[in-house]
Amino acid sequence: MSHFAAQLINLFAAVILMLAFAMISQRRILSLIHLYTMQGAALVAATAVVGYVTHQPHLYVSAGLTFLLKVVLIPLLLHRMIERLDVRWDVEALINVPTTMLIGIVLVIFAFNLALPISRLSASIAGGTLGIALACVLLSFLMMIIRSKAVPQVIGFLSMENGLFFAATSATYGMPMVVELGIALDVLVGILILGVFMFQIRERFDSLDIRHLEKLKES
Amino acid sequence: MIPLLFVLGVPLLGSLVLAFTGHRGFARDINVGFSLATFLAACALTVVVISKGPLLALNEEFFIDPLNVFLVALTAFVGLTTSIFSRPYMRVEQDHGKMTPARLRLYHSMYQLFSFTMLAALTTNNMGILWVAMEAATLTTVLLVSVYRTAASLEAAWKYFILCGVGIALALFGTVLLYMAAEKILGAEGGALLWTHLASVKTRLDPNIITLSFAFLFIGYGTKVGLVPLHNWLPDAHAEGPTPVSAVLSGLLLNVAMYALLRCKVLTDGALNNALASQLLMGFGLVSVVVAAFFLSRQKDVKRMFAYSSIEHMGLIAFAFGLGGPIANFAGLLHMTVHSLTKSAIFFTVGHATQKAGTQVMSEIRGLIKVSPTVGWGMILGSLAILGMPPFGVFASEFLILTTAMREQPWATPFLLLALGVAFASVFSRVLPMVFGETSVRPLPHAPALLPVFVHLGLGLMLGLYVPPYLVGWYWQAARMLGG
Amino acid sequence: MSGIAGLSRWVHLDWVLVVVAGWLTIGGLGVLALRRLGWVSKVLFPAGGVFALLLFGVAFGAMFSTPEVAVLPLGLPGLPFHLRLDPLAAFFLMVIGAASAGVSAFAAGYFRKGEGTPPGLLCLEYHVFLASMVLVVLADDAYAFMVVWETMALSSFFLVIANHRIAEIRQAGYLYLLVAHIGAIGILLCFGVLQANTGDYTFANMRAQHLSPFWASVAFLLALFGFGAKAGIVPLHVWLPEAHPAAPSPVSALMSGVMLKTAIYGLLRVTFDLLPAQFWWWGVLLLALGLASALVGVVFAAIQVDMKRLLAYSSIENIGLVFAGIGLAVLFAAFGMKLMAALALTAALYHVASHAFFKSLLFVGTGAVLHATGQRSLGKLGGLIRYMPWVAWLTLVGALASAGLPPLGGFVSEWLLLQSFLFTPGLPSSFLNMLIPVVAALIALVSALSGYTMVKFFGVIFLGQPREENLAQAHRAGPWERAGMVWLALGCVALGLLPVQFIQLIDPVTRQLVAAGLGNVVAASGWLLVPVALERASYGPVIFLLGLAASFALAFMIVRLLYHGRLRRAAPWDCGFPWQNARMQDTAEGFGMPIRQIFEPFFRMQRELPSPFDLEPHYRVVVGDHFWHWLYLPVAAAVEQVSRLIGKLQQGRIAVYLLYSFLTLVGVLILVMR
Amino acid sequence: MSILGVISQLLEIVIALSLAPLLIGWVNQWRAWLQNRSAPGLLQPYRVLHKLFNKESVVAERASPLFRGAPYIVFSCMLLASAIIPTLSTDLPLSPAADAIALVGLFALARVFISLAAMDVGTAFGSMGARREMLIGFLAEPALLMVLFSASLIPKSTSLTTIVETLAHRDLAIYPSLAFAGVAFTMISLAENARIPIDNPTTHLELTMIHEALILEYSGRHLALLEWAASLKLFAYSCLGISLFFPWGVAEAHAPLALMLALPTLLFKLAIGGVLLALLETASAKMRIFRVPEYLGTAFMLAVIGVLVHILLGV
Repeated sequence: MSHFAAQLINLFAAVILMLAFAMISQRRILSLIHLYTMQGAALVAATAVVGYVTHQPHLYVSAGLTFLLKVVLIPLLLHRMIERLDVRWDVEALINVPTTMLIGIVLVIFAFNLALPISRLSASIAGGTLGIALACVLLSFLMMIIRSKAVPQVIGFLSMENGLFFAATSATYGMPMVVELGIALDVLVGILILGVFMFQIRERFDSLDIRHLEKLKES
Repeated sequence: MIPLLFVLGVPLLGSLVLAFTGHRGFARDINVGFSLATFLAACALTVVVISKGPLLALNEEFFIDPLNVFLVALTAFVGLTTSIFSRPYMRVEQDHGKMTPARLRLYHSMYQLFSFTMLAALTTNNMGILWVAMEAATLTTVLLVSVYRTAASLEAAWKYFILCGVGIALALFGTVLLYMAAEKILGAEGGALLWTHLASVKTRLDPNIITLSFAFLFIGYGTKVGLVPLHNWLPDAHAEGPTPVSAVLSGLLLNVAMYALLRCKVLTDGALNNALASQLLMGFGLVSVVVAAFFLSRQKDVKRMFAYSSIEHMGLIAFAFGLGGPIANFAGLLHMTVHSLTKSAIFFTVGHATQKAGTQVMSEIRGLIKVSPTVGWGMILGSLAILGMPPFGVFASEFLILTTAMREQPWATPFLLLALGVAFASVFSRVLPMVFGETSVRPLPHAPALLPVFVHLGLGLMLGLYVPPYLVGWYWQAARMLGG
Repeated sequence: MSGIAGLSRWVHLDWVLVVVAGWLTIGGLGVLALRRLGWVSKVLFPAGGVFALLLFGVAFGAMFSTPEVAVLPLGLPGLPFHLRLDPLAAFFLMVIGAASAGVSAFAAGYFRKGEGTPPGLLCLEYHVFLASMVLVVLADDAYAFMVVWETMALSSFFLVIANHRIAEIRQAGYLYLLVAHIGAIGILLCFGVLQANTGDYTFANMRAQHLSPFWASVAFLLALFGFGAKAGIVPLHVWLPEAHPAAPSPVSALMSGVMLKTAIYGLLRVTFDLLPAQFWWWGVLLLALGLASALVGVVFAAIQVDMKRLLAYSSIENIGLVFAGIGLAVLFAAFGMKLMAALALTAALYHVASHAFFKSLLFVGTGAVLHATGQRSLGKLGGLIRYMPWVAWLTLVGALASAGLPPLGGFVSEWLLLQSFLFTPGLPSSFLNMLIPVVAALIALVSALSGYTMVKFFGVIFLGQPREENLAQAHRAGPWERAGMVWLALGCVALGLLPVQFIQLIDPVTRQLVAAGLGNVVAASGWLLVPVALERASYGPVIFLLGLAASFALAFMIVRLLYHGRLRRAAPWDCGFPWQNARMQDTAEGFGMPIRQIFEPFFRMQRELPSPFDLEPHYRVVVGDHFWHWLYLPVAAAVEQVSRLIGKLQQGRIAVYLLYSFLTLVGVLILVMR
Repeated sequence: MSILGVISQLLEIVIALSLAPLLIGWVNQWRAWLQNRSAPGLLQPYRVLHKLFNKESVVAERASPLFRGAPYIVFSCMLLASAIIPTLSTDLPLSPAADAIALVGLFALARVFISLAAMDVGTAFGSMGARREMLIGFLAEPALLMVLFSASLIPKSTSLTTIVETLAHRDLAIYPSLAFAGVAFTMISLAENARIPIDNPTTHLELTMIHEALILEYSGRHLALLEWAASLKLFAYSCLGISLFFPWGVAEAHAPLALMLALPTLLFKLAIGGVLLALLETASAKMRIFRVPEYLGTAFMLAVIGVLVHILLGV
């Protein structure tokens, strides 16, 4: 049973990782948001399964919270935002896709190697997931680096948060409740502030290309 | 217990109140009032801790020991003086039309919220909450930095947000790993993230996980500390925000981040009995000192320059804690104190100076001493103090750090010598003409609040010549707790 | 311990502290009366002078008493300020007290018109400066030493930029404080080595440590760097001729006459007192640096056209001589030749004392001239002996002493120094024996050159015809100024005439440092100065002076008795060219020309020679210092270069910043996962 | 000090005072003969001094007391110098007061004062002369010091009497260092006494004169004193050279007979020296002022080499 569950969790983990890759390669903001939503969904599912296996009710709560936040609220906000700012098309990335993919693969291997010693002695049902979570974090990081517009950067930031959540749930059956709440609050506030910012940036520079934000420098 | 509630409650309440009344004329005074109340509460808390020893409260969610109680007191104090300083400053900004009522509301309310988050971060016993508070502090300061809504301030705030957000996220990963390591021993109940519990079992934590987790925590909180090369947000954020914010950023937030780092270092040292944490701190500290010194030598904007000086000093502090040993730890704590006092004092004078001159470009600020001698003397003395001139306190800690390093890590001293020399040359060559010589600046309608400046400098001077015994007690206990 | 119970039980140290406290109080009073010039100059400065005299007396008493210690409740936790008054300290206290007494008296008359900074503030800085110098000498732990050392630098810096409206003065002050600070860091690291990781910074503990030769040498080199930077040793001297002239004259006097000596003190303290043993190559290094400084100093002094700069360079020269003496002492001490070491050390200390007097005297003299005429450039002075005779004659005393002429103070130290050189053959290393005579020759050359310089200095300022019309209005120096100068001049004369007595004063110091002294030998032969033995060398300044006076009188008698005293005043002979005017006298440049020619390689000259055809020909020569171009500018350029490179790290792109974080993360992960 | 010492001291002073002008006269006579001119009388210098003393002295209006005092100071310096140089006896009460270094200092003192006096009136020539005098001085002084050093290294003493005693009364030893020192000393004393090839004592051609330019403003008794001082200086230098390099016949302490003998010996040696000086002056031509540094630098180097040689051979 738990064996099956473990496989299930590993499956979700794989899905999340795959979505992260998809995000890197994806160019259209709209579909980026969709991918992000899916990732959130997968995360929710994973959390729920873990909760079911380990009989930990507070994981259900956390799953619900995540659902609200990452599957409903944030995607909604993002959709609103891009409609208001009408930035649907985002073609330019700083590095072309294949290269990015290669780097991504290297990162995944690196992450797995890092997590290996830990996974080996991790008592939790799906030890391998930590490596995947780490890989997600690194991939989202990469995405933030290579995207030259504000919105994708933010999405990268959020998916990084997803990776973290996944690590928290899969590796440790979730953080203590109070922490979870705090984190969720922070994320929410953060995304709100980011939204406000993007409007302001937009009205200042009438573009969301963060290459406008390169005035402050040493030279 | 009760004072603790006040320490945390007063600023929270203040932020609520000011969120509505922050634009009124009396808001400035309310701001000061709340800060004063916080400071008094902090003093009470300090007294309690000194008399009764470390304090656990609210089913162990909060923990006050010598290490953080003096930071709490310091934070409350600088918060108070900064609020005093910001009264005339904000009035002038209003006159110049840079602050609309809405922004004033935001500013005042966020100012209180910011001090709340810092105090929470300092007093909490829960590594998770510590992370939450740090993130919250980031968010509030992002709003404070961007309060002018100018292009530059937006850019600065954006960079600040993204870089620190990412950094903090990594710190969260580290925290998760820490929890993962802890729950094997402490069980999945809430206790597993409480620092006191962790510290009690730190030797049994799994080294592999802790190593990985410290790496992430180091990068995460190190970003907030402003260690090179994670520092890039810092000069922008300092230079573009309102000066009171620069003062608290340099004087307090960096300290809090360093505090978080120290808490993690203690656990890590306990878990893996090797010098990993120390080496990381020492290496990054040294790099920060040197690089920041060279950055200093090419600054044109006064606030930016002193921001880099903050990076340099944070590097020095990190180096000191990396050195370890009772003397170096003591020196590091002392340096945290005097740096935040002196640096905030400098920012006060800089704030007045820039308002007088109407620019932050140093080459256009001349002969302050002629227009208002007090500001001029404040700036020159402050700069000399921050550059490590006795008898100011910064020198005391630098003395201890350098002399210890000379025998512990001789290889590092040439770099320190070089860096300190370059820093002195750069900063002093710019401050001197700003203060002396023929003047270009005009007096202001509102008298500047220079009491904070000279109180801070006076305290810095005192710490250079005479450290009160109870303070010494704190420092020594704290140093011991850091595993001296 | 200093018992503060009943004046009877007060020891010398307590009185010294009283002096310090007094000075600080005076400074405070000055701040209270910020702009009341009369009160500050006519009451506070004389009071400071009185305290200086008190200090002089106390230190004199302390020379022969056992070391006294005290602990002030200041400083770091576990490290209060330790103070110690031993012969070495007492000697330098004497110098400080004596010199500053004269300077303070002069200053009372000097600050008549405000010099940018309000007089009250000047008074504060001035007296803090004095107090910090005293404490430097007293300090007995590293922290106290560093604090007062830097306070000294800081207060003198503010004094230097007293007239901060002038950009050059600000620049000079900046350079000064920069070099001082970097040097201070060097000293700090030296203490870091000396405390040998015990965490105990008292000098007592440092004395107890036994350092390995390597660490001892490191400590010595760091100390040499730090104190050399303060003393203005080549190549760290460039700040000195900028900063000393920039200050108000009494301050220049203190800086050149007294503050430089604190650097000497520090070097002696570290080399002989704190370090267990000396190595011979330290001595060679000191000798080489000392001679280089002496030569560079005097050669540059000879070509200066600004009277205060001239004196500043001559300070470099004198400090160089002192260093040479110390180097010789180290050499002897390293080879265990105690008595010779004592001789060399005595010479050095004697020169310290006499330089303190004559250099302060000369500087305040230039101060009086500056006030009377408003001119600093030698090219615009001349003939002042007729308008300000007091200043002229007193300055002459200083000039002769500085030129190292018998029977004045400068000569005695030079004499002792040469004596100690003469006795060197007998060192175990033949290479050193070959080195010594060359060194002696150089020292002789330097002293002769200083004679040249002083003739130029005095002659161009005070003799000849006034080179400007307004000089005729030059007013005489006031009573305070005269009093100060008289005191200092008396010092020069006394040092010249009573070497035996003064060497007996120095004796305890040398006994403390090299465990040998000349006191007994010298005392044995009465008024005659006999360092070793009568048949080896002897010098009797008093007899010398009497001989001169006698033959003077004799000549006078002969002339007046056998002949007459008729005298007729007439116009000077114009060599048949009746249109001679003041401009035809030798200018300062002209007087320096031979030196410029002979020592050409020392200078970096840019000439502007007029072509024979242009109608208003003008000649210009700018003389620069090689060290500036070879050492300082390259360093500055290197820093500039590096910072430009580092600046490229941060060119504003958030993606790049994120990349930094990312790479750092990956790097650290790889690092920790090894 | 013995009574004999006092006597010999006084004797020395008297002899110096009285014979110095004679030496000048002697040298001038020989120069004249060598340049086959008809020579002035041997006593000519005395007549000149007498005449000058009788004249009233004319002083520039601007002149300060320094100007009038300088001749006396210079004169007394030279007198003291010739008093402490052991020519007749090595038992001189005054000589402990000033050793070799002090002797150099004494000459320097005189030089400084005469130069200052020359600058006092403020004529173009006065200051020019002062500069040139000091130029020669700062090169000659260390050289002379080195010469004395190489001599004083032999007995390890700077006291002139000890040196002379050792040189005179130790069984004859050859000191190669003294050879160098001797040459250097000759060159120096030519320069110091304003002799050809450095300076021409008889010239008044403005651009070439050095010593004459210094005393251009002096007249009457002041000039007389200066001339007398100059002759004393020459006398002192000659005596110094003699007692360093040909010291034989100088009386030791408590040897009245030797003292009796010492005087004729000295006179004989002085006579020879004078002739040699005249010869040198006739044989050589005056050099340009700008070549003086090279000349004196050579002397300086020779003297230093002398010292080095002494240490090298370790004699």
